[in-house]
Amino acid sequence: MELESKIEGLLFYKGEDMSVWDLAKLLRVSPEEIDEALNMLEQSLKNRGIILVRKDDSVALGITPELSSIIESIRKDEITKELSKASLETLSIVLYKSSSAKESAGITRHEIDYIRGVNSSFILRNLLVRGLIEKTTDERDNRRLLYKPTFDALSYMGVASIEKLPNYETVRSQLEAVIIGNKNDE
Amino acid sequence: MELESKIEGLLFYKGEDMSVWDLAKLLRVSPEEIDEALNMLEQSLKNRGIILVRKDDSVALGITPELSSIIESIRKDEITKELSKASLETLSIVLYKSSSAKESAGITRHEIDYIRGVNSSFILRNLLVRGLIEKTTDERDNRRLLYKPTFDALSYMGVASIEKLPNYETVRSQLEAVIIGNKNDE
Amino acid sequence: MEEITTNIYKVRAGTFEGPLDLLLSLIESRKLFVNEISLAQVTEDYISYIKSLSDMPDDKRIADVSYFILIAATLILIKSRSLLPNLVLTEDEESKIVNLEARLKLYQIIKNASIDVKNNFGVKIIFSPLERTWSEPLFSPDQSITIEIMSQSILNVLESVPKKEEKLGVVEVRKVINIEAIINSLTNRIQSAINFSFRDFAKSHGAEDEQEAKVHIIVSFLAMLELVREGIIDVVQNNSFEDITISKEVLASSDQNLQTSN
Repeated sequence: MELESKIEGLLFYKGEDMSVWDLAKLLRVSPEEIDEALNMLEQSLKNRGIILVRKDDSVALGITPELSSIIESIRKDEITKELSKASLETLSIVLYKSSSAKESAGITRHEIDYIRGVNSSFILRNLLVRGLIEKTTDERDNRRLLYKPTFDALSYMGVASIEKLPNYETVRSQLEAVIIGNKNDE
Repeated sequence: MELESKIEGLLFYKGEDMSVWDLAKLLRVSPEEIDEALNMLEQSLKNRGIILVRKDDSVALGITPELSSIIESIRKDEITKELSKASLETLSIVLYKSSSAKESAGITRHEIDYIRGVNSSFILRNLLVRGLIEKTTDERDNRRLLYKPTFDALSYMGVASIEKLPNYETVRSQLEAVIIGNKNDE
Repeated sequence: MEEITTNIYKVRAGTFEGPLDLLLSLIESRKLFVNEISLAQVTEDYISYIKSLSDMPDDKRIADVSYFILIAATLILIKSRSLLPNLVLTEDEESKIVNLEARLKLYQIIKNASIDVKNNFGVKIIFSPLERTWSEPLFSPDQSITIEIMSQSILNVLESVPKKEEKLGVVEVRKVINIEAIINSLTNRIQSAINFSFRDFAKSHGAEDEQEAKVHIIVSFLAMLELVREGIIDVVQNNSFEDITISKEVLASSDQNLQTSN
């Protein structure tokens, strides 16, 4: 049995995201082999009812966004789609500013406050409770708290990875340009 | 999008049996068309990690039997792993919010999320799998899902009555106050 | 889409997320680019907006007034430079101006991106599967499930719930001095003395600490600019290192100042 099929089965069983590392351990292969198999799985799932969602070092299976409205009609619980102006701004910062590259993933509250010009702690808490962002500690400095988008945030946006967000590349390069042009900030 | 892919997506979402008739109704096609698409789906899933399980007029997706030993080990890990601080805190919320009085028993996931300030779905899932908490529907509103500690968990701790937990009254009223504060925010 | 644009451009008290939001809206409503010139042009609108905030009753006033005031300080630097051509700014002041421009550009990029987020959020969702019921739950406690640990855990939980004030973002809102009151006081002083030092004036409010002193200076400066605009006083700064001198005014010259700056 192919590695990609094994991964598919495990993700199906779990029903939530799994890290590349966990998959490698369970399937007794290297993380690189998992990565490669994930790329193939992604291809195999094209035009199927299931889609592979990837974020940082984790993957999950979700239902293709084409089925979104049918699933909404059979769901028991209501889905809150409303975001206040402040939540929308803050979520956008976390989505576009936290790159998917491992070493620079996440953004601090200080950086968010700096961009918005106001204190964002209340809004961040709301987004955490709604499961749209998550809080982690910086691997290199565990006193630094970093905010990142969750799998749910990508799911609500209907994208399988951060890079597929609308105008992602453009927004990223615009942000880079301002930040590089103003190196002496803060 | 092909009918077979739509069926796959729906079955994947449900994770349990669906009848051919239900699928036909949801996808607005005839049961015959569903049957035909199921045959094709069965073919497409050959050599994959997921298989189609058909029984009488029902279908479901299942995991290929080749993965059963790995899945056994995942499950074992899920139920034997040491409970994290976050898990214990979540369990304590469910415990203190429950009551021996039937009508006020249980807490919703949203309430737990709000009290903890983060999304708790994965933790709750694990507590469910371990039989420490259980999910019921609110008798007054069957769209509301409520979490409660299991009988097993209570007897393991030697709790004869919830009301006898240390600081029960104070904690309970503080929890209520937080939950009411949340409702006022919305 | 149309609804969004009209909403953003309407300048009304209490409708802005913060100072950058307000500033950007003022600039965009004039169809200007973000730069020092456009910032100078919208300074007065910005200040009158803050004034409308400080006139609001306490309970309606937004918690973030202090953030608005902080940005005002930089705007005043920019405005002063356009009003007083011989004003030389320190390196620190220069970098504050550059910084504000950059922040505003960052904010603008995010603001535009947030329109995309708004238009796509929840429209086509990639749903996660429902909770799996592969097998019956198997009761598997661990040794940490005890009454002692549970009662300690719940206390930890309650301790980390944010307090009501924190939640509203009213962490520490300094009472901002009423700009109107300062204008009145300034007018009185002008009537009694022809020349007096701005620094003395700002000091005379008896600030309790450095932070507060800064707020006083800013608010005083705002008030002064307001008077300049109304043609009541003239601001003269003889030398960049000297204090700004306020004197009773020759009406015509301040009008001119204002025209060149606008």
